[in-house]
Amino acid sequence: MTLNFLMQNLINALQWGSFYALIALGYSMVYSILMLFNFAHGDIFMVGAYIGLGVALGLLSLFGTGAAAILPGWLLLVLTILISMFLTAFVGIIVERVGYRPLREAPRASAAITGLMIGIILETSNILFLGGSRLKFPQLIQSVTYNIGGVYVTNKKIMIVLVSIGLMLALHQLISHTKWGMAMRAMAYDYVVVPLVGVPMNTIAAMTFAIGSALAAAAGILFGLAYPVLDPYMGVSFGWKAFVAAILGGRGSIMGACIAGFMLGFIEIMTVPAIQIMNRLFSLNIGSNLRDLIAYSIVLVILIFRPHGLFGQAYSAKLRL
Amino acid sequence: AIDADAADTIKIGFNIPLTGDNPDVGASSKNSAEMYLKKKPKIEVGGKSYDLTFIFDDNEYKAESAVKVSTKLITEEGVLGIIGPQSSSQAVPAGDVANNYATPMISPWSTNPNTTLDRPYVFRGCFLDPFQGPVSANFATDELSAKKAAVIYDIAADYPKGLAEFFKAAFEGIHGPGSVVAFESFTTGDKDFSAQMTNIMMSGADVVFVPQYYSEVPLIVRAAKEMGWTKPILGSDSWGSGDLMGLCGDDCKGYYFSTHYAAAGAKGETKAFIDEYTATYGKTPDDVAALTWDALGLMIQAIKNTGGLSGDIKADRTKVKDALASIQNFPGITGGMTFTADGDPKKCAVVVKINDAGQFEFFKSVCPK
Amino acid sequence: MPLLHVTDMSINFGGLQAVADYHLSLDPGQITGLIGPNGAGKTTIFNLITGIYRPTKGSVQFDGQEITGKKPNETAAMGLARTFQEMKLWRHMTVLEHIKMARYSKLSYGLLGAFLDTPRRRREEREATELSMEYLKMFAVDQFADQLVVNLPYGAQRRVEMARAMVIEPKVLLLDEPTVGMTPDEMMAMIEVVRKAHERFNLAIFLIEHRLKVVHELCQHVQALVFGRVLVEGTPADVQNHPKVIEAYIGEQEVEF
Amino acid sequence: MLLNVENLRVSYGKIKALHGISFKIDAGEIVTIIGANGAGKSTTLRAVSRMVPVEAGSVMTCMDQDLLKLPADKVVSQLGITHVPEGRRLFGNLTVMENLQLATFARKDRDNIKKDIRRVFEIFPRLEERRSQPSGTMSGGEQQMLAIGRAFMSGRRLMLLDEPSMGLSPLLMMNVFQALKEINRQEGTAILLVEQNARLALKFSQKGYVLENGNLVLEGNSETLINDPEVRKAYLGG
Amino acid sequence: MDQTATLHPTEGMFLRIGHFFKPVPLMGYLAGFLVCVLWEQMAGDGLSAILGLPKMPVLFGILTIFKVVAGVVNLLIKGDAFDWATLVQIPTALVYLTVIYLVPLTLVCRLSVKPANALARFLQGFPLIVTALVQLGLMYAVLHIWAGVSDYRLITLKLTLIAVLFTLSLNIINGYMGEFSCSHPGFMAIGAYMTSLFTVGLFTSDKVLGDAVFSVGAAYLSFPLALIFGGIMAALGALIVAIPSFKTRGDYLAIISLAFLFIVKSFFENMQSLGGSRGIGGQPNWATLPVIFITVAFGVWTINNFVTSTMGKALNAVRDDETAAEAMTVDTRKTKMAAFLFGAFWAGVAGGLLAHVLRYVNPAMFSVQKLAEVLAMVYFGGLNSVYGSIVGAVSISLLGEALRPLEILKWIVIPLLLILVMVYRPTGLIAFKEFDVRQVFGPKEVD
Ligand SMILES: Nc1ncnc2c1ncn2[C@@H]1O[C@H](COP(=O)(O)OP(=O)(O)OP(=O)(O)O)[C@@H](O)[C@H]1O
Ligand SMILES: Nc1ncnc2c1ncn2[C@@H]1O[C@H](COP(=O)(O)OP(=O)(O)OP(=O)(O)O)[C@@H](O)[C@H]1O
Ligand SMILES: CC(C)C[C@H](N)C(=O)O
Ligand SMILES: [Mg+2]
Ligand SMILES: [Mg+2]
Repeated sequence: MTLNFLMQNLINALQWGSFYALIALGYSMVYSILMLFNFAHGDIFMVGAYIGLGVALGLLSLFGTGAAAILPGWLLLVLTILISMFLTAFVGIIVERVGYRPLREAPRASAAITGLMIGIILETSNILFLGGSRLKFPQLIQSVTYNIGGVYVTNKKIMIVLVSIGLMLALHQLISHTKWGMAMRAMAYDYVVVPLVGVPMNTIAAMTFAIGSALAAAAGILFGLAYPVLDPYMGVSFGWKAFVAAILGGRGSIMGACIAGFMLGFIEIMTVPAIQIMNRLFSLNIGSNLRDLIAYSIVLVILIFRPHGLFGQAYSAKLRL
Repeated sequence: AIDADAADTIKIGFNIPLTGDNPDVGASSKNSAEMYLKKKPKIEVGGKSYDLTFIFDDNEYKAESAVKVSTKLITEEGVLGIIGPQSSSQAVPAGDVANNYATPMISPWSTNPNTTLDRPYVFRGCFLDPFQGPVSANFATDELSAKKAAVIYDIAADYPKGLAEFFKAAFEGIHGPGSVVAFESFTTGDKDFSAQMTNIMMSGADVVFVPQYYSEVPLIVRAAKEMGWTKPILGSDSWGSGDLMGLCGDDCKGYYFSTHYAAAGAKGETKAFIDEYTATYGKTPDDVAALTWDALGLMIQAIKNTGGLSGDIKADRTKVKDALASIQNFPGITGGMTFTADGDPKKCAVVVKINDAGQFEFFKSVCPK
Repeated sequence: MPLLHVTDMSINFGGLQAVADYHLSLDPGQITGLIGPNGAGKTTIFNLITGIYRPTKGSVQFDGQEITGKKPNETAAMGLARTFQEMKLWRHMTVLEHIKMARYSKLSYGLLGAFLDTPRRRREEREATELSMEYLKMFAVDQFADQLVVNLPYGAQRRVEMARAMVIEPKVLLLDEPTVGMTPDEMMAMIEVVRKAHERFNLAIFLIEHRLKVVHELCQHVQALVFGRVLVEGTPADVQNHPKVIEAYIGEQEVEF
Repeated sequence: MLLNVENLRVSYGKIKALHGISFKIDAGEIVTIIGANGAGKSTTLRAVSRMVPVEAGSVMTCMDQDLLKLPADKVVSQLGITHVPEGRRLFGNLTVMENLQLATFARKDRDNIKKDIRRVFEIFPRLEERRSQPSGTMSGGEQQMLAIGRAFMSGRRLMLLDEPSMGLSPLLMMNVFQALKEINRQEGTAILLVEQNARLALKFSQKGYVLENGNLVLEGNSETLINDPEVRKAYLGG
Repeated sequence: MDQTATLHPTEGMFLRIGHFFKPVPLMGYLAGFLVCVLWEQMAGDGLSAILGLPKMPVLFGILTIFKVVAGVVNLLIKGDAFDWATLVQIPTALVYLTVIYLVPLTLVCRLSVKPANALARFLQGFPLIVTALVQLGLMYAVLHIWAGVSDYRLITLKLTLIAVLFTLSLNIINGYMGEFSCSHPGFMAIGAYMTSLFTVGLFTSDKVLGDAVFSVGAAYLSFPLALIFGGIMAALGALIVAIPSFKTRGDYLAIISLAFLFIVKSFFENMQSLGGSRGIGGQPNWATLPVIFITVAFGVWTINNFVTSTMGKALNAVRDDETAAEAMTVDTRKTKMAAFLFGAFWAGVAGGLLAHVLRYVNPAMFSVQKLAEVLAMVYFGGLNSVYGSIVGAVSISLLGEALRPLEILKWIVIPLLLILVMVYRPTGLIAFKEFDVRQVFGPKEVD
């Protein structure tokens, strides 16, 4: 049983981790550029999922479902993702404009507070407009379960993992090898002098938020496919944990954020079977409910031994207070 | 006693979650209450006519807030009695406040024993988990012929955790220790249940018991299916609220859960309530709505039974409590109710099956001995 | 036995040998200068002596005690005070608070005193204030006592930094380019301040400077550092005229533009 | 005329830093501003590069374009006015090469970029050695070279230099000034130089202004200024 | 230059009001408020009846006003029925506020300037403790009478006082030391649980913790011990964050502290012997107003002592430049340790009080939501400032209550307000202001 059992859990961990990774990527984006905790990011993820829901429903009603379908499911999905990414990017731009740009000179913590507050406003607006009930995310593509030697994998899981790895690579490329990426990193270090080398600072900041939010939208939709119950607070605890991943990876490190995201998912999922195995081996009786306790103790220990995260540089940006 | 009208008004407070993690529950309660008010804006007590006033206060689905709201309703708004909170995590602490201030409180939906225990002023409108647990265990044994069961529940929430434990005790009572082969937990807000379901799959259980809220059920059911689970799933009364079928779709069809009443195929008063509610709000009333309706009915009945109010709110509250305690066979839409000494009604549980049309179809009724 | 005695000190950063086999002996009341091109490792030597970095090799002795590996606050409390090249001041603190802070190691009222406002604490705080005011006067910045340092003119900020180091009552003062960014006037004033402090406390001073005039005015002994190694040392005049120093550091004076 | 500034007023909140100063720079000219600490020299440069807002009534034009209509990054990319700020302000997390490349962010002439980077490395060979070192770990002098190189990359009609000699060893200081002179000669780049080392600045420049407490009190030919007894007394150390 | 000439008319008004109240010492305000609350106790009910208010306004009429506003809002967005007659309650609530509070307060404050200053000056002749006790006693009297009118006021006041202590204890770390610590609700949880363990476990019979160990009549006298125990346990827990802070700063420390919060929460959820997620209820009713008032006053006093001492200022030095602090003999490890443990101690005490006010604790109370709340209080009020924390905690607590009638809209209004404050005062309302006890209690000398 053990091999199957482990493989199955590994696959579960991969899917779960890919969401942390995707959201952590968005965090890391904004974070590495403005050195800000964008605490609204989790809620932008929520907004992205809802926008995705709206777009998907719209497309479904336009192009039909079932036998009357004009477009195949996968095309609808791709369209939904692209349109929602585009729309959510604007949400990000607005959030930057309203909540962050006025605070560029302020202590970072103040901006963190604004982020938190914008998050609350997004959640509340959602309840105001949609009434707070859970909504179901439509299943654009047929779910197919493959049984590979007793290990169950769905087509969606595979897709989700591939998409997040793809996005991570693309983003890494953008950040480390393009002028835009350099400008973003430069801004993280010392935003004041960025204009002095001819870089339009506000454009870069807006771009960053736009990309980060678009990523959140993609994550939101994939999330909707995997866990089709949306609620206004879905971004909160998820957001905080992705935030942990973003920093754990090492601030400003896109790869790091992504890997840490996978790792966090891995730790969270694998503690359950690990406890099972321990119990069986040593005939103990530890509950799998200790998951958070164990997972975050691991995070804590990692940070104690790697004080700059997994892939973080040791340079210290000037803390603004 | 200040306002000229105040003497002719009876105020009832609602301590419900309008924001926070479960606004649906608050909305259903509020809907139900408003419907009641529209229908019966005045009541006769001891030959005198009173206006009913309802005060809805938001407990944000937080224990801390529930305490504040109870205090506010009692000391500030001067309510005669309180309906709510719905969830045990709020009802347990809020019950303490109500009891300390000697104000009658009915929690429509809290199934945790501690809510009313040693609190003469606190009542509830539903059965208790020590009852529901065995009902489910028996059902799994008798109807689903299960010999080994698995449970997946939220360790961080009062209700699922309590019920899971009662189920486990009852099931192991029948099939012997170790017959609950997987007892898997998660934490509020979790969305991924694949690790737990993997374990359950490997455990060889014949049935999974899922005492979870309607918002988590679809995800759990789905995770089960994705892991190749084909055996039955059994739920609890929390399934019957909110928009379970809207969220779960086909995935949930064919499963069973124990609950307070079955909307599909209801008759009489219950049907009248369901029809009116559906006409007003465009959706079938869920359990909270029905239970809130009954709790309100109980409260009003008790007020009437006092035979007349003195105008001294403190004395009146005690009178209402006494009247509540001695109510016999109140004809609620979710069943007849008589309170035990603890303030718990003896009520039957209903087991419903989710049929292929997605309706909650009456399957069986289990009454306490 | 010299007051500050460094032998064979080296450090690497990654592959870079920033300081190699460095040695120094500084007697009480002596002023020694350290010059050298940018990136030669001068500041690094300060960081090594004060304990910010730990040398990969070699030892530092102060007042007859081995201090290699001690933490900066410990070396400072022993009497090894310094200033910083880029002037590290505390943005949100007043001038007086700056100076008092340097009395930290001399306070004995402890945390309990801090929490409970004991008489002992009141006495010690009062004494620290009085002493600090004295030092502020000495460095001619007493009129700014209650202002935030960021609002002070540049020269005054430099003097505050120096006063802060002095109130530790050090035996050795390490100055990292104390006149950088100063006008000639201010530079002359700074030279006077350093000289006064030196005379009054018989202070040993170790000084990094790029302005040769300052070195000339103050130092009896100079080391020229290139690529982490001492190239030449001796009197200021000797060092300054040494062909190797000219080649690596001073250059052909007065280039025509 | 390249740059024309009239009645420039700047204040930081309640603190008035510049009280309406006027000056001119011609194409290819080297101009210096000397003054005590806090006189407002850096503020003047910041105003020209649009890093600080100026008060109403100030006039700044560059080749008949209104500078005040442009945001800071356009001043660099459209007009070629670059600013080497006080304390260098490099992007310490970027490597030497990245710092240089970033400076070409708004440039359209791809082909010339490589050539320009070569030029920078010719002027400062030390930078080429350290091309992939994060600039934050370099010594002060190395950073100063890179700061100038970075400015060179982003535009070279007018370079605003804020105390480039600060903290440099004498030899390096000479090198830097020689390099600047070369850039000025070869590219026709005009330079507005702010320096504490007034003697050096005046020797290096053709025209000078003296700034005191936010007012320009003296202007003229650098040679005349260097011999002016007042200037000698106040700024050249007797 | 004439300063007022350039001022906006309303600004001029504020200036004049400020000027009017300038010579009033704390003593004067206390006298004023004392008169107000006594006056309210006498005439409040009657006046509300005359004004046609349904009840005496509890929170200075704000609650009454927002109830009406909420009615209008619901009418506008949901078309709910709205009783237009209640509109009149807005002006009447304001009249009530004016008659009961504003007018007497203004009069008494102004009239008492001379005697109050004289008294304050007289008291200054004695040791600080005397004047402090007198004025704190007066303050307590005011609060006691104010809260005596309604239990809702009382619980609001109690929770507000606890919020003050909690906020201030976080300000030590986030404001004075400049770290972004997210672990505070965790410290509070430890305090709340441990204090409850002490009181419920030892002195009451409880389903979770079993029979009483001691059944002493004067058991409530042990409450201070219980609080201290809770505080110390919280401080011990804080070691887990304090020790990594030697090497780690900024964002990474923020994550460590956040992980700590998750760990603590998960720990209590899993401690079946402490009730697990169900929590512990039935704490004895020992957290009365005087107990809370004394504890919070003592807490504020020690925290203020700490941050004004050179030992405490070392926190600022570490925050602004750690290298410089070390070079100036500051023992940064000791400083960080002190800040974390001391802050956690008071957070723990605040938790102990909270548990005994609510008479219930469960792990869900100490979630990231609580974190957001206390962070908001700290940053809204102002960093590095005792005043700021008091203002932040009081205003957000009261606002939270006063805006209750707005229901869900409350969660749009409060965040918007906070964003505005952050935009216009990025370090908070009253940041970097020293709280000089002598000056606060002393006379106001105005020429
Ligand atoms: N923490 C570090 N990591 C890597 N390299 C370092 C570090 N600190 C200094 N260096 C390198 O060590 C060399 C010496 O630096 P140092 O700051 O001591 O020079 P300096 O002599 O003080 O120069 P300057 O006169 O410009 O201040 C430089 O090449 C610098 O890049
Ligand atoms: N960011 C700022 N905020 C407030 N005041 C400032 C700021 N920057 C400069 N000032 C003030 O403006 C005035 C002019 O400063 P500026 O930096 O332009 O002087 P400077 O001549 O460049 O001096 P230095 O030689 O020290 O660089 C000074 O009084 C200074 O205190
Ligand atoms: C389903 C829940 C909202 C109510 C549940 N019976 C409880 O006690 O918490
Ligand atoms: Mg140096
Ligand atoms: Mg300057």
